[in-house]
Amino acid sequence: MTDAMNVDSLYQEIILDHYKRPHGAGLREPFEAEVHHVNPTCGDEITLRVHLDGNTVSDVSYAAQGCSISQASTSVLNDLIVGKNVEEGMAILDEFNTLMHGKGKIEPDEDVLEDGIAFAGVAQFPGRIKCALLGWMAWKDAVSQALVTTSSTTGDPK
Amino acid sequence: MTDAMNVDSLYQEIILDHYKRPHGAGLREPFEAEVHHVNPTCGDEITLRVHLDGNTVSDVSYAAQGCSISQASTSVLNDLIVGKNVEEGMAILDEFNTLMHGKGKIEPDEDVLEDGIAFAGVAQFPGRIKCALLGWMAWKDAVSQALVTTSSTTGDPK
Amino acid sequence: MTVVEGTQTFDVARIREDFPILGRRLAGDFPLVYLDSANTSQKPVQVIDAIDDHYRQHNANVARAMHQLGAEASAAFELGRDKVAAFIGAPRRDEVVFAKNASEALNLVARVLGDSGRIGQDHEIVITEMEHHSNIVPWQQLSQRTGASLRWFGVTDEGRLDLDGIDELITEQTAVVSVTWVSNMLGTINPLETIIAKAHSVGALVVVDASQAVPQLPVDVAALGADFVAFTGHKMVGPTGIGVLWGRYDLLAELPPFLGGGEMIETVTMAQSTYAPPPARFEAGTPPIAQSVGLGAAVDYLSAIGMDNIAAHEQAITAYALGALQEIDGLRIVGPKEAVDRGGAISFTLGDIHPHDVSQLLDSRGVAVRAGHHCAKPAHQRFGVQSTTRASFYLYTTTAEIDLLVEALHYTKKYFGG
Amino acid sequence: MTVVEGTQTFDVARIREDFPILGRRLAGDFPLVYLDSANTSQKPVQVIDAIDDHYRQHNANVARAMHQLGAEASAAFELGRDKVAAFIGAPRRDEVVFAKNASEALNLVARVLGDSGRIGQDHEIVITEMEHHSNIVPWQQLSQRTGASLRWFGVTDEGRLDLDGIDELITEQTAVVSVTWVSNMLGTINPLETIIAKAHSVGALVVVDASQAVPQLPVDVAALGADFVAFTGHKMVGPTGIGVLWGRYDLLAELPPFLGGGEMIETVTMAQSTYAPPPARFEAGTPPIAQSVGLGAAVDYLSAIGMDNIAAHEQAITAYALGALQEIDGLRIVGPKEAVDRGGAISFTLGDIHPHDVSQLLDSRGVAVRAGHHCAKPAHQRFGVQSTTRASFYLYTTTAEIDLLVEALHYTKKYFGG
Ligand SMILES: Cc1ncc(COP(=O)(O)O)c(C=O)c1O
Ligand SMILES: Cc1ncc(COP(=O)(O)O)c(C=O)c1O
Repeated sequence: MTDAMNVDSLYQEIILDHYKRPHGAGLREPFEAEVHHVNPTCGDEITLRVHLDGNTVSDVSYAAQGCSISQASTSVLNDLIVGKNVEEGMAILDEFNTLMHGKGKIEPDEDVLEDGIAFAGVAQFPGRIKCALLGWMAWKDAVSQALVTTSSTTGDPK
Repeated sequence: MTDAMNVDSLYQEIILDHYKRPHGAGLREPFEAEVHHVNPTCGDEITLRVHLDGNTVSDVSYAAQGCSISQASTSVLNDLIVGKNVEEGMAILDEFNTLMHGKGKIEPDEDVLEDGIAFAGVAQFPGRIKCALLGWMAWKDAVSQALVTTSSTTGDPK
Repeated sequence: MTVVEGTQTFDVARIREDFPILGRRLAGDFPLVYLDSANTSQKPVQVIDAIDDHYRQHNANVARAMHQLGAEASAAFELGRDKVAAFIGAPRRDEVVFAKNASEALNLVARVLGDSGRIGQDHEIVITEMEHHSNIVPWQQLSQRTGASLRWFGVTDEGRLDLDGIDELITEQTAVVSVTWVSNMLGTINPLETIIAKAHSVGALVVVDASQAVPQLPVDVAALGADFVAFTGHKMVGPTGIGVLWGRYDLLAELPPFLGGGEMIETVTMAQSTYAPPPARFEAGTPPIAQSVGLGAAVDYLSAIGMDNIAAHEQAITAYALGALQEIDGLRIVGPKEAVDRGGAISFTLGDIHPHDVSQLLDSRGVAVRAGHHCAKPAHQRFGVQSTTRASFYLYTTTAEIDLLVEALHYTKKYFGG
Repeated sequence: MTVVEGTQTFDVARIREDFPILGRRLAGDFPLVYLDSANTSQKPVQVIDAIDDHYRQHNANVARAMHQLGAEASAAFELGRDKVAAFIGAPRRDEVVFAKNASEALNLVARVLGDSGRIGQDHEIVITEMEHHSNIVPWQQLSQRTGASLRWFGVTDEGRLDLDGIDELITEQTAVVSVTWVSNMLGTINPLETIIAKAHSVGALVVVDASQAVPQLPVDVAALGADFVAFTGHKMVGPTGIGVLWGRYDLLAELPPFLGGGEMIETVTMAQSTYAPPPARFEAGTPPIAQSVGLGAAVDYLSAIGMDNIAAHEQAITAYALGALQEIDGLRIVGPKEAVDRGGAISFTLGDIHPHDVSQLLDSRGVAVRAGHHCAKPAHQRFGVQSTTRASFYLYTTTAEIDLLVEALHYTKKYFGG
């Protein structure tokens, strides 16, 4: 395990770029659901909003306090998810989640994860997996809530 | 430690004799205090009464359920204490207590402890010290209560 | 004897080599005959070495530490949880809560059920007369705190639960039924299926004290269907200082925390806190890290031998011992006399020789048994005895050791002129 | 440097040889630089071997077992209590209650004070803003259960307790004051004397969280004069799975039990139970036996070196580190900046590099520190930070390790382009 733990495999250039210039940061209107998630270990926090347009995720906006990994991964999430429909988004989340728990043994699919493949190295740092997933878990939670809201308004979210 | 742990040094003839024919067993009247003590480890129990005549312990009566060591030691207590005054009784208790906690390194004083010297071997069996002291602790408790009772009746127990 | 020892699958002599203490000689140069495993089990080198290695090479605090040692310690600690979860067939690893022992696990359930408001003065709590004090006192305390009444199953003359009145005992008022799987005193294995079905039919929760079951029987908590199951590491060749509460996830997720402190929180301000999901919610403070590593090694050890084999060995040894003991004049077994639905704890009286004296004489021959009430005073009272002598067995117990026990009991009788 | 290392009385190089883990090499073949001792300490062979030997040769359950192994295990377990009692200057050995960690010890006090009826809705509980969550959440829970209100001391900009309002804070309504001796985040050593005198003058009880004090300072609970003192084994070169609550005997003797079960009872019937005197009353179930043996070995180890020497070393290392760290541009220490009334935990921020990233970079050079809120969210909030990086020291820490820390921090800054 220790051999593979090269810090440069964690802090890929792409990650540091997203960290310094996060895509889609800030809280915007309109939104159907807003959630607040905390990483209990370190206290990192994120407030995240989801705006659905029918079944399409038309915006994911957020305000976060956190480390490079959590900030960058939420930025990548914004890139990947906005404009997709909910099922596609969930599939991407699954792919990202699997990569994170793959202990560094999974080859990421660049077609699906795009910049997200830079997070492959995180899987070798168990202490940082929660950081990488903070925004994604918040999104999952928010989108579930948004589906309930919109379905109760429209009768059918699809 | 293990070398000295000969079971015959525990079960002295004198102890087995007292066990089979305990002196002063049974609950009698009159009495100024009655206590009930339990050895929480094994559940052994004793009910013990003290009758004071002024400052003299004129009776110690008891009903006990317990092992050979606890039964024999209460029988010896009855021999040693009845007829003595409270201070003398407490001094004997101290002597017996010291012997029990002496880890087998204390030479008992036969003039004070009489048959009680047979318990010297118990000190090497830490699990049995509580057995040997059950009746004695009950007596100490009872006599303290009896002193309060008689002092509140007579104004001065001495 | 060949049934028990030296078979292909279960080689007691081979197993004994793993337990350094079994090579000990005691006073008078008697070899140790350890027949007190229901009290605590001995530990194989595999467990001792796992703990040793953890402290020497991987020690760090868990969860909170992100450095390499912290990652190693966290992984090792959580691997212990994975192993325990798999060992008992827990549907989810986060249903396994680490406590300090079985007693704390049982108290945890009683406290949080009370704190949750699920138990009030109109409710009833049902236990049994054969419980260990650790499954009596917490419910008495809960009953005192909430006003709920405490009721219990009686025990038959053979030492079985008396189920005759079950329909009067477990009713719509019953909020919780807490019962031991295997009695540590009588040895009885209880018909949990019947009790769980009845309890669930009236909407009551079921807590199972599996302290004597998990060490001896293949356990599948999902198949069992109880709501909570408690057991303790030191009785299953694991270390002291760790116990387990398994609970159904949806229940755990609903219940309030027990102890407050580090690791069980989500966020804390001076005025108020929110709490982490299970199992962290119930694990305040630094957990038993090295102990989880040790318990993980313990379940690995037991699994490698096979719980079916261990149960079969226990059954065979118990049958052998029940037979041999009952040949001793004046020896009276308190509990089922046949090795049917029965664990390996055998409590008995020997004429009117006090159990302290019996155990002392046995000890003088190297035979270690327990004397007293075995933390089951009500069960003793039920049988009109204040204390008993108890022999109990485990995977390393041999029939030769039972023979030594019998021999030492004859010696004891002679010693006290019986 | 010669002040700290290699003096006659205190030879760090010699001490380091006792700690096998300090010889470890990590990823990239960097030697371990363990600067996370406030989180948990490393263990010397003396402690590891004591535990090992206990399991190999003397393992049995305690109190209840009367055989030779039982006597050995009981003596070893109770000897651990004797040693801890002597180590902290407890007037009586039976004032030392074993818990599973400091968190349980603090919860125990909060629960039994509540259960005893001593705390009601007219009362106030006083804590401080610099407490560890384990000394906040139990009092929040107590306040919720009883209706008592929770109040707290604030913290000054320098990271000291703000005692200005002490007369308004601790009043006739105050039932209990619970305060940390040494902050695990700020490093502050608090003026307990003042607080205890004030609390006692209004009849309030005082609980001291000594989790960071007992490992580092000579402690004499009798001289201190508090009513309860809690600490934890794993931070004082002892094992995980054991904590200590010291309490004044007369108080312990008055308080109701906490957990119910084996060992804490006097007698049990199905309907009700009576309880043993302290410490047994508060130790339900099989206690942390091997852990008491390990903790006993730990206090022997610390005593042999001398707590005065350990405190002096901590002081010297802390002074050295405070000096060296403050030379780093952009590094901001949260807590007292001079080694006066200060323990050895130093929390800091480094420019706007997140503590996770700082600690990750340090870890890549073998330097193990902690990043996060260190279970002290309110103290972080007070200083307007969500998390910090913390370096903390112990008797085995060298100035050379501080130099490596500083070097690694410079590397970190460069890495993140700072
Ligand atoms: C000041 C303080 N109090 C309490 C605790 C809790 O100790 P434990 O985790 O062993 O319960 C700690 C350590 O984490 C601490 O530093
Ligand atoms: C049936 C039963 N329940 C509970 C316990 C308590 O276990 P522990 O002492 O580890 O808390 C025991 C063992 O003493 C037991 O045999």
